[in-house]
Amino acid sequence: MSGALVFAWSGVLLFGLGLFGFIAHRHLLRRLLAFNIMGSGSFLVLVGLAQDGRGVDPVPHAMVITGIVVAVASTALALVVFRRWYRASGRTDLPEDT
Amino acid sequence: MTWNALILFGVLATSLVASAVIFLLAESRHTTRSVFNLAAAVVKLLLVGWIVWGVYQNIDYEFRFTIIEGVDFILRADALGMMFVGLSSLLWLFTTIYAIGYLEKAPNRSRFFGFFSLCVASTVGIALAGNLFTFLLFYELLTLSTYPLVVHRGTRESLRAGQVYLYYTLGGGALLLFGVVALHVLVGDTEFVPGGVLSGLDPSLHPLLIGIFLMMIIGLGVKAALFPLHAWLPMAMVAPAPVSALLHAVAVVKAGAFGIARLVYDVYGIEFAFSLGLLGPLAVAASITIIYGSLRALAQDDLKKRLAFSTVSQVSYIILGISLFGPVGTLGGLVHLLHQGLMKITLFFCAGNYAETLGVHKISELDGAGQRMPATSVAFTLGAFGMIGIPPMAGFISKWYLGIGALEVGMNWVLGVLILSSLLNAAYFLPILYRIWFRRRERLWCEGKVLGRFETSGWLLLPTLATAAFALVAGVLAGMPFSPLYWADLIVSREYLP
Amino acid sequence: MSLRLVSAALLCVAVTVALAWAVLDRPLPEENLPDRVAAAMPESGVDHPVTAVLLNFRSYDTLLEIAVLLLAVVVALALREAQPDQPEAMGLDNPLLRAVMAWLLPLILIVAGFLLWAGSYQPGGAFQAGSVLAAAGVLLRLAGVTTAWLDNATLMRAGLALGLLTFLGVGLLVMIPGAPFLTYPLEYAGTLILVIELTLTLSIGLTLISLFRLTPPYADDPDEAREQAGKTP
Amino acid sequence: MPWLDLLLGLTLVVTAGLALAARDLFRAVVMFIVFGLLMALAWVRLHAPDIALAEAAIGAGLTGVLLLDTLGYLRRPFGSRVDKPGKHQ
Amino acid sequence: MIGLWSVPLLFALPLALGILSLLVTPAWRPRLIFVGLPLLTLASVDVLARLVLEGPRIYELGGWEAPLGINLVVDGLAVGMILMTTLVASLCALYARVYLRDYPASSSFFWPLLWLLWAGMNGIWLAEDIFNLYVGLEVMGLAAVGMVALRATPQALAAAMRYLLAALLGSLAYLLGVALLYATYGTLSMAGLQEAAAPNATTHVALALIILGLLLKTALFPLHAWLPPAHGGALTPVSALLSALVIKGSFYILMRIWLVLGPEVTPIFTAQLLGVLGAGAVFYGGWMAWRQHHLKQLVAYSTVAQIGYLFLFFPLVTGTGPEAARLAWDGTLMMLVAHALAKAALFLSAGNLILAVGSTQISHLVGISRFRPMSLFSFGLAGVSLMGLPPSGGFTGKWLLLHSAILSDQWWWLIVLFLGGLLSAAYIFKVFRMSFREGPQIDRSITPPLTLDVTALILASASILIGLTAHLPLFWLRLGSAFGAG
Repeated sequence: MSGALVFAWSGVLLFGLGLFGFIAHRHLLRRLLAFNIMGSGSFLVLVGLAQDGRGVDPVPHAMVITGIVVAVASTALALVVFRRWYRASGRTDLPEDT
Repeated sequence: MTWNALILFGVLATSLVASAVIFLLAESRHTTRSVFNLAAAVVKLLLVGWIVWGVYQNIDYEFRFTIIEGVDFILRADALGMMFVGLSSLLWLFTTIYAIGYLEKAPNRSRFFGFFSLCVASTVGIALAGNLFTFLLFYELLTLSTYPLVVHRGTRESLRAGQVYLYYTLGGGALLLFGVVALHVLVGDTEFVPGGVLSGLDPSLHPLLIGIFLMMIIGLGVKAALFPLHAWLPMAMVAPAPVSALLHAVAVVKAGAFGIARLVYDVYGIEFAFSLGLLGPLAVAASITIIYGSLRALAQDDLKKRLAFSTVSQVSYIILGISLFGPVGTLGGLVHLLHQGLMKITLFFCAGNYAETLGVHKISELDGAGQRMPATSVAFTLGAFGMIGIPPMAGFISKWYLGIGALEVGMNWVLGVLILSSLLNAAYFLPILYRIWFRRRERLWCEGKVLGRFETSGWLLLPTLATAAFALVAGVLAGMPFSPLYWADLIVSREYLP
Repeated sequence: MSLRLVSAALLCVAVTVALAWAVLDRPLPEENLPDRVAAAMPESGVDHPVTAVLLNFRSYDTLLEIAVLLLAVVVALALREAQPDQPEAMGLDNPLLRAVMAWLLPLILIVAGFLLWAGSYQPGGAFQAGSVLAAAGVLLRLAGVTTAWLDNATLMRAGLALGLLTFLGVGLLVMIPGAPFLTYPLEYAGTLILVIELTLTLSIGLTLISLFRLTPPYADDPDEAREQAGKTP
Repeated sequence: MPWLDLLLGLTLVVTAGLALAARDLFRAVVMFIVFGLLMALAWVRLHAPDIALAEAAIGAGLTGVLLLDTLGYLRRPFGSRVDKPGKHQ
Repeated sequence: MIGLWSVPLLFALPLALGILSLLVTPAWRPRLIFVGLPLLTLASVDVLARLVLEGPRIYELGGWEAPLGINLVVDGLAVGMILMTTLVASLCALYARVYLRDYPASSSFFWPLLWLLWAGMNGIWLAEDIFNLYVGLEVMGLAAVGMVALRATPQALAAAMRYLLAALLGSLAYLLGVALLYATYGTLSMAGLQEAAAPNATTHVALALIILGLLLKTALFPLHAWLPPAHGGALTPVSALLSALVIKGSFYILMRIWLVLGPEVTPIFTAQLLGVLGAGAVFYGGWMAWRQHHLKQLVAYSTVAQIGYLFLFFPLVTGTGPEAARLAWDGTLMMLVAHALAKAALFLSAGNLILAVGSTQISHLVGISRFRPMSLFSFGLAGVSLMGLPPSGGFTGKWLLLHSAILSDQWWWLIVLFLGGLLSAAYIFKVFRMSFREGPQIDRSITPPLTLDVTALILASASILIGLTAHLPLFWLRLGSAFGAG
């Protein structure tokens, strides 16, 4: 097992863990944490798996940098909406209406 | 695009354009709207006359463009189609005149006349459709454009009627769609060809073809008010009189009957349909509807309801004629398409006149109406005689040929049906006539309005008398060129020749 | 144990197992993209492969990614204006921190500059430099230093827009000789990338600062905030 | 078997678990920031120093600050201008 | 030479306008459409002209060939979607310019969001690179979320939050799928994947993740819960844009990837499953739409239902004969375009009706047909297309799908199309019924500006006309696809 594969494996676990948190939690901040952990997991899978058995690959590196920026932008956007929602309703979770 | 194609498209376009313009006109522009509407109707009638002459001389009129690969939009003028076009354009003119008078001072006229013209456009489209796809297109358009007319009054009752109407027609339309798609898969674009296009198919497909036929007959039978798919028709009588007159005596129910004619003659082919054993059951269904409709009519006190059940019964004469495997029966059925239209619209006009002028809707209140409104009552009498089939009225001609046609193919029981239904017709029409002419009015008419110089508004009276005259002339002068009988004969000769 | 937890657990296990299967069963690819990158490096105008991928080979991705960042700011601006926040005193107003900042700031700027410049031949680049800039901005705010230029909404927005506009402008400019979008001519590639990176650094830094504040800076001043609130009926 | 990588990977998963399971929200966010820094280490191990820089600065740093800031927002008492706090739609 | 320009302009121009509209004052933001719309229309038409005259092509961004650089694919499908976007978004923009006048100044942030959304969508239509699609999805998705949140009411914020969570989860699943595909094939280019794709566990898991992620973004039943509040609660032009275009973005990607991976990789079971979910959407969405009391919620649930039809594509195209597959392709695209036009028209005219009566309740529409015939007429035309009645794009699409289902001996989809049509008739006529009712009279209704009615009418008429002239657009859409020869 190469080092890269180890990280791919932990990426898999992180994704699963994050998914669990994303669904199980109600508090929106916690769900955002979970989302970020899922994101990190998929980045690890992306780079780890691509580099397993082969050399360093700059393309996934660039993709992950893009991904990190997209993730932070999404998180920031989510936090903006969340703060407004909290101020308007006083709630930290979404109403159950489905 | 040839000149002929343009003329043909013009027949459709006159009412389409009229509809669009009327929708765009402001509600208050009554005069402009009426003038435009009448002008469109007259132009259409002239174009139709032109094409009828051309079809008589075997000129080809065709308008087509491709919609998707393998599916064309086709308009084509043939003898059968032109018969229906002629009927609807003639009656459109009269009904428009009638409706202008009938709806004077009523709200929502822009909407009414707009959809009314759209209905006529759909009817003309149905008649001119050159393949099943185009037919289906206009058939559904007819459903959509009649719904606003049915619910026009906006009362709870009319909304309910509209809903029932939709249940039936949309369901029927969906079945028809499946039939059309299935036939399309089997034989490609199903153009209407005398003698049909299916007889060459592999015998193993015959059960499938029977199934498709059944499905499509149900789809078409809904509009033709074939028992037991008729329930929407009497309910739809809540619509204003001109709607009942044109749409439920002519456009909608005839569209169903006409569709059955197309299906039997030009898609399956009468011989092929006969060999599949489809015609017998169709004749039985038509006969049941004839008797059933008459029986139900007998029990109605509401004049329009009685006329509606009478329509249920009479439209099936056409279907009966179609299902008789022989030229004479066909002749009877087709000629009845015209005759019944003329007679029934007269009756509905009269019913509207009584309701509008005297405020009378029930038969039991018609006592002495003949003295108060002689001209309308004469028209009503002519129409009723025609329905019963008293010579020399138009209805007699139809029944005569139907009877002979039935005897010719050995279906003697049909004769019994005809006689029974005529008796029933007499049973539900004669009492009305008796009340109109021979009973005295006990109370005063509760009329508050004076509608013009005549017994009622001229707008209402003129079309009534005109259609009554047409119904009379069609019977008396049946032997003349271009009479309904003559034209039906032309169709039959072309249909049975190949 | 609620239904939600059970379903979350089930889904989590299912996805993890499927992923594990996918990782175990993975065949090695035939295509070798790193080799292609290495082969194309001389034509890229920079020496660092990741920078080459980010700003040349796959620069279109980066362009759209900046758009994503900008989007977050737009939404923050929109919501801030729609529902002005309570004016709040920002900053710790700590004299020590302020003193430290005075020393730290030049250092941070130097680091950012180094990261940006280094990006062309070793790890570093616009994003890293931009985030360092942002860190400087955040620290300034925490220290309670009022920076007039940061409070100027127009200037701020111009700064936000600069990077993306330059990127787009360069992309379109190079099309004049007839090349596809974003095709840098070889002799100018290095310069153009540096220009783009420079402006991107500035924009990314400003974007991240505004994201941190979730607002344009003007709403910090209570009077101005009230005025803003008054403008939005 | 690269023990160091294995250990780092395991720590990552554990930290993430702690961040998700922490009862206290503040602790969760702090654990998340720690997680981000460990991620940066992982990127270094994966020979991806660019990502490591980005992760440390943006992933852990900025996201962490954003989360902490929001946390402060949640704990801040609302003034009178807030319309009916606690109102559920 | 111009052809080289118009392709990048399709996304560069909206991006630039997005930034510019952020820089100018709120009053100037709407006015940028007078620059943007003509130019974008010109670029779209130019792309179409070039497609028809010169055939499909690949556009190499930065001059780098596919696996190394990012390519754009300018084939019939992409160009068709671009034209659809241009038409719908332009009319929505014209509508919004008038509509938003009554809203607070903060709603002028609609404009930068619109341009960025547009850029994201055009990016998606043109993308040939699966990671680029991810970034495009994010641009489109976040812009859409921002638009939903624009109203800033508690309901809008909750809807936006829900939508955002769904979108984020969907993107991550998609991204992980991309990661697996890259690890397996070493390429992100669709052309490369098409060549290399082989049935193995990793590919199947990747496909499953991509499907799940995109289903969530497309809001296919039972993953639709976020859609009705987001689409039904947003500002009217936003609802129209989201329902007509945005959900199509993720469906489009799924369709492309499905075809790229090819019949060897895409299992028939999954195809049938997607069809079953589509059927579920048709029934559930139709039923829920019929039960709504809120006009825009009804329209939003109608979107849930209509999405279902699109997913019949998968069972009809997988493992069936070439003729049935071609018909399925034609039918699905016809459905897609017709739904885009009709749903935009439906939302816009629903917005007009709501403006006219000042209430969102369907029961308050009593007698409205007398006062707002034109709004109702647009609603009706669009309704005809949604019900799949002739003559309309919806009908032509349904016809093609029926044809395909019969040809491939999958009669069970006929039932879906049959009942789905009747259900949609039920909810469309529910509105009509109310509008024809002559109840307690409302003597006055507010007359919305003419622009609002005209834009809705144009869209509604387009949804009808596209059905009558389907031949040509379908031919163009096939250019450069696997079905091009047919």
